[in-house]
Amino acid sequence: MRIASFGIFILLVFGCGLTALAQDDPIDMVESEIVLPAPASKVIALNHKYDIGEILDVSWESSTSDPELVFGYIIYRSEGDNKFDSVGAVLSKINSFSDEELIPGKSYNYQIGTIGASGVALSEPSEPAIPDWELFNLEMWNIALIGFIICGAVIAYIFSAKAGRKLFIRKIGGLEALEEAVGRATEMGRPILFIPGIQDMDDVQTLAAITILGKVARVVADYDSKIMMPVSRSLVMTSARETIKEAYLSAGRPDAYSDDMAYYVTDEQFGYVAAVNGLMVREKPATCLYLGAFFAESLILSETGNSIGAIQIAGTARPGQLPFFVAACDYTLIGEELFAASAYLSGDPKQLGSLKGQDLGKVVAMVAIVLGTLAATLASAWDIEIMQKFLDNVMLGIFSNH
Amino acid sequence: MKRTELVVSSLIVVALMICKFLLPKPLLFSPLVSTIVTILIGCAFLVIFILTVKGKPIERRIVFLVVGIALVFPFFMKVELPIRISPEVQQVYDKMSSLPAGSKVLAAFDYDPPSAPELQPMADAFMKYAFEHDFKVIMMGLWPQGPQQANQSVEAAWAYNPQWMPDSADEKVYGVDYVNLGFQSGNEFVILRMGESFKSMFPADLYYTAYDSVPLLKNIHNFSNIDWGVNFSAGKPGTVEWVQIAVDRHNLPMSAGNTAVQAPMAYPYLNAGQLIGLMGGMAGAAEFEKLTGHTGKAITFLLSQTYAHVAVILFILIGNVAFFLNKKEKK
Amino acid sequence: MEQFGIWLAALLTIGIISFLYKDNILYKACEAIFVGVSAGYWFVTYFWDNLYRKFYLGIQGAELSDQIFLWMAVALGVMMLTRLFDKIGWLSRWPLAFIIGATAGLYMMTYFVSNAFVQIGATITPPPSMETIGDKISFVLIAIGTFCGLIYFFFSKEHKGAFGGAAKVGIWFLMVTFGASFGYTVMSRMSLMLGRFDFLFGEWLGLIK
Amino acid sequence: MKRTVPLLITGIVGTVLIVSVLIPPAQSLGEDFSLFFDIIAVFAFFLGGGNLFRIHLKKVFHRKEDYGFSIVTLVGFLVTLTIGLFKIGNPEGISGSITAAGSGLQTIFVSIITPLSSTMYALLAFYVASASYRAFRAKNREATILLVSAFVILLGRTPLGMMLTGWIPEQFSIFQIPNLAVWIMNSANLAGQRSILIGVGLGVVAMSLRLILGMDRTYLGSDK
Repeated sequence: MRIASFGIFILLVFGCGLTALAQDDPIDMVESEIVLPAPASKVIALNHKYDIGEILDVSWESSTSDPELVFGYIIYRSEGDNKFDSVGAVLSKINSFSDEELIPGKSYNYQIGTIGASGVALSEPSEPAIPDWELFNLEMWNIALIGFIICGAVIAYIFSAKAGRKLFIRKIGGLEALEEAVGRATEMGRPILFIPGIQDMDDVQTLAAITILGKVARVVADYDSKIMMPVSRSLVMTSARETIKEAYLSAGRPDAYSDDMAYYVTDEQFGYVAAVNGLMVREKPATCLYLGAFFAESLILSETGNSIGAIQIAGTARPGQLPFFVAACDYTLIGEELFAASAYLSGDPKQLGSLKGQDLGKVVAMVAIVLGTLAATLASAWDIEIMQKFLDNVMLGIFSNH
Repeated sequence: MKRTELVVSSLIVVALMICKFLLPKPLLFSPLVSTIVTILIGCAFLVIFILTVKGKPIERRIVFLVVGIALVFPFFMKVELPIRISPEVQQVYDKMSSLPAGSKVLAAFDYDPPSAPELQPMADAFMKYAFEHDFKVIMMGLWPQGPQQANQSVEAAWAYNPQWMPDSADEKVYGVDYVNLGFQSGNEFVILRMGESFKSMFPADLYYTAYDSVPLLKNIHNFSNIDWGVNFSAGKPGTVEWVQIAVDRHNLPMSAGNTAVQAPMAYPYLNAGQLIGLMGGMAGAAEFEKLTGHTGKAITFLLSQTYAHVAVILFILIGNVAFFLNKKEKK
Repeated sequence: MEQFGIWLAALLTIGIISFLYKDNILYKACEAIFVGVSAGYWFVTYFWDNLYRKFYLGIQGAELSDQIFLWMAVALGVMMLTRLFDKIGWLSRWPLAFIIGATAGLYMMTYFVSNAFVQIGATITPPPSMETIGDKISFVLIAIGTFCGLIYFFFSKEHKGAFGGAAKVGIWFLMVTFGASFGYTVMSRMSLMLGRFDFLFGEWLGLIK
Repeated sequence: MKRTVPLLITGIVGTVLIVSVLIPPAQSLGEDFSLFFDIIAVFAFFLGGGNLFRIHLKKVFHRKEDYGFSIVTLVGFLVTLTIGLFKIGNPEGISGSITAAGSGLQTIFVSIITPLSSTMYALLAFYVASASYRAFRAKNREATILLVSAFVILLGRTPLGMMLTGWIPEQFSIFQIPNLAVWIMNSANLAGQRSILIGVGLGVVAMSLRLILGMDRTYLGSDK
């Protein structure tokens, strides 16, 4: 959607250039003896679906001289009074245009000018069209449907857990190790380092890190260990403080809490890394947790942590950084496990229920993959047409992003 | 500060000062010294291997030191690497050398300083060749730092032949022999609009001179006035976008230089004939330097990079061989 | 002046590299400069880009509804500052709740569509060339790998029996992925340092031609 | 009041933004949010930056260990702030772009921040080597697969790959390391990536729902 509107914007800008060109030319046009290119034909304007009633889609049949004698097309618009103004232009070989920022409910018609070396040839005007708006984007029915199923499953499982049904969740190694790692730091009398990635609160991985922080800080408070949390965004600092404070309060030790546990360093990626590296070798934390969005710093941090002999647990959803964590850390939460961690650690049946719902989503994905691949393979190996139809119309119909 | 720390730091300072004020510039090892250094690095690996097998893995600082040495020492070696010219780089050179003097060449610099070690040598060699053969060069960038990199390559050409500097005998006049259009935001849309008119995207050059006042640009309206395009690219927007728009829509003959990471993505276009040749990574740059005869940093860098790559591969191998030998013994 | 710049940059470069040996005064100094200067730099960008350009210039001559909208953002921002006062500090949770709710809502859909949805679609879309037997094998292999990978992530069943076997295959695929991205980046990292060494030994010390 | 209102805010805002994807008139809400976020972030910086200032000032005041470096940080912070906020040395004056060439802030960026951050980034070259030596061992089946795949890709991207396996005849060219590397990237690697991405997509859905439904609410602090 965004790309589309950007493209249109550029074409509009383009149009200004071309229009200027066209307006400079009329004198040449009259004087020259050369014939004009054939005009475009069958100009049609249609309401753009699923917008807020500001767009009309104009299309036409290319000039027969296209592309040899044609530079491009100018789009002229009239508000029903036969006074046509140029609103944009496109290159040759293109035969559609989206006119944006119209007034909903008003009637417009269009005319296409074909630009040749010697001038502009005008087409017949189109029938009038009215931009209209729709309340629901029906094109996204598939996303709504699958989304509804999965969200519904998550919520249904949450309620069934609330009603007291026992739900089984397997053990996740990295998360089981978490408490042990905090315990070890306590025994050694050394602090725990918590790095929530380098992104701000508008990244879901940071959100996941903050929800996990709540559980970790609770264990830290119970064990009476020390937590250090340098962060690279001010908003993350604020949220982290609230979270840690709450954990200490619910552990019944509000006096042990201090605002200095979470503090802002700098937004600059490598400046932050430089400071954390220094902190690590000076304070020698016994446990380092890297949970959130990480980039190139993943290996710098985890190698430094390794050099001071810390237990390291990492988690991120970025596939490009996972191998570095896998290589240098003791445990790594891979993608989905990062988001499941806080529910798992809470042990609260309702939250565990949401993990069950997530699993149902996986079942949907797996069934889709099996059916889709089977259909595609049968279709291509034995030319079974019905399979091809099933794949194209049903499977790809559902799993396509409009 | 502890004693060892003091000793180490003073040693480093002394070494650096010797480098700065006493050593001949540029510093070059004789073939004998180069061989000895290489053998010493080899011996270091042998020692590391033996120690690791014995169950005494070396400290990370030794690893760092070895990598550092592997990166730095080749700078000063004069080793002739057997550089085999690959067909795709030959293609670039063939196209370039077929152009007559006065040809108008568009050079797009789409990279930033972190990728410069790989791409700058290509750009430098190109610029030297272009000045030597009197091409008219139009430089631009789709990356903000691109135009600065372009200027660096001009400076490299000046350093190669001071006669090209301003107010010299054979001066290359800015605005007549070359021009830097600067950076324009908008990624592929910049190329799209340049297809219609360069001026619409670059109303003025990097130094705020109006497009029409630059003599070189007088008769250049769009890609159809350009004889050859070359793109130095480290990612997106880069070669792929140039091919899709400038080559496919406007038939601009074009070659490209890519970072090693980026190059695989450009190969399909090379195979389909949309790109006339491709220089990939440091190796591609070194081949290009060899072809143009303007040996520069790529050949030096290539040696460093090769040494460092071999070092990493050796480290992985040593770690694993030692691990297996130890496991066998335990059994 | 230019020489001063080069010497300064050289000193800072050496300071950071020296950390590889051990933590030391020079590194600490570089770190202190880095943190102070970059924090200042970021605030300046925040100030001019967000507060001045987006807010101050945004309300100039804007329609009333847009003005109210921008003022609301500022109101939430000011509420953030109530943390400084104990009594009304709880007000700062409102903007926080707003941000968390919005991030969760917005990215829930984005991730759902562009991660889950599109990837499932891509897995079952045959590649444009399904000519050779190799293409077909790749297509099926990708599907099997994705399937087993998902089994590995399953939470509500123990990894035992056939299910455990599939999960194991899933891990193998993940390991190939990790290996591939490691191998892919390792080599390009080397040229980063080349650039710095080139600066030190070339531009600063003048030892390289 | 102290917890209910924020919970309601999270719930309502979250729900509205989820539904907005399906409703054309509400589709621009996402962009509006990022504007909101940018403005709130400035105010948050007063807390963050202020805290940075306070911590270092405290260190200097109490003459804590290494307080000299805190002075350096404070000076760097204040000098940059002054130069940036008043646009000192900006050739275009106070209305110019903050990154205008030749401005004081740009000079600081080029001569201090750039060398520092590019060197910090470049340290990766060393860490990659030490991680390769220490961690990449074929300890078990999983680690072996990781190692082999890494090694094939790594060799495939250097001339070494071609040198080692260039002799393999054309009909088995898939076993030439560079080709093998391309094949791994495009098949097995893709499968792993996809399962991670699909999992992440579903994980985000469940986590967001927990936050929006107010089940996970530690970030809101306590009632007191």
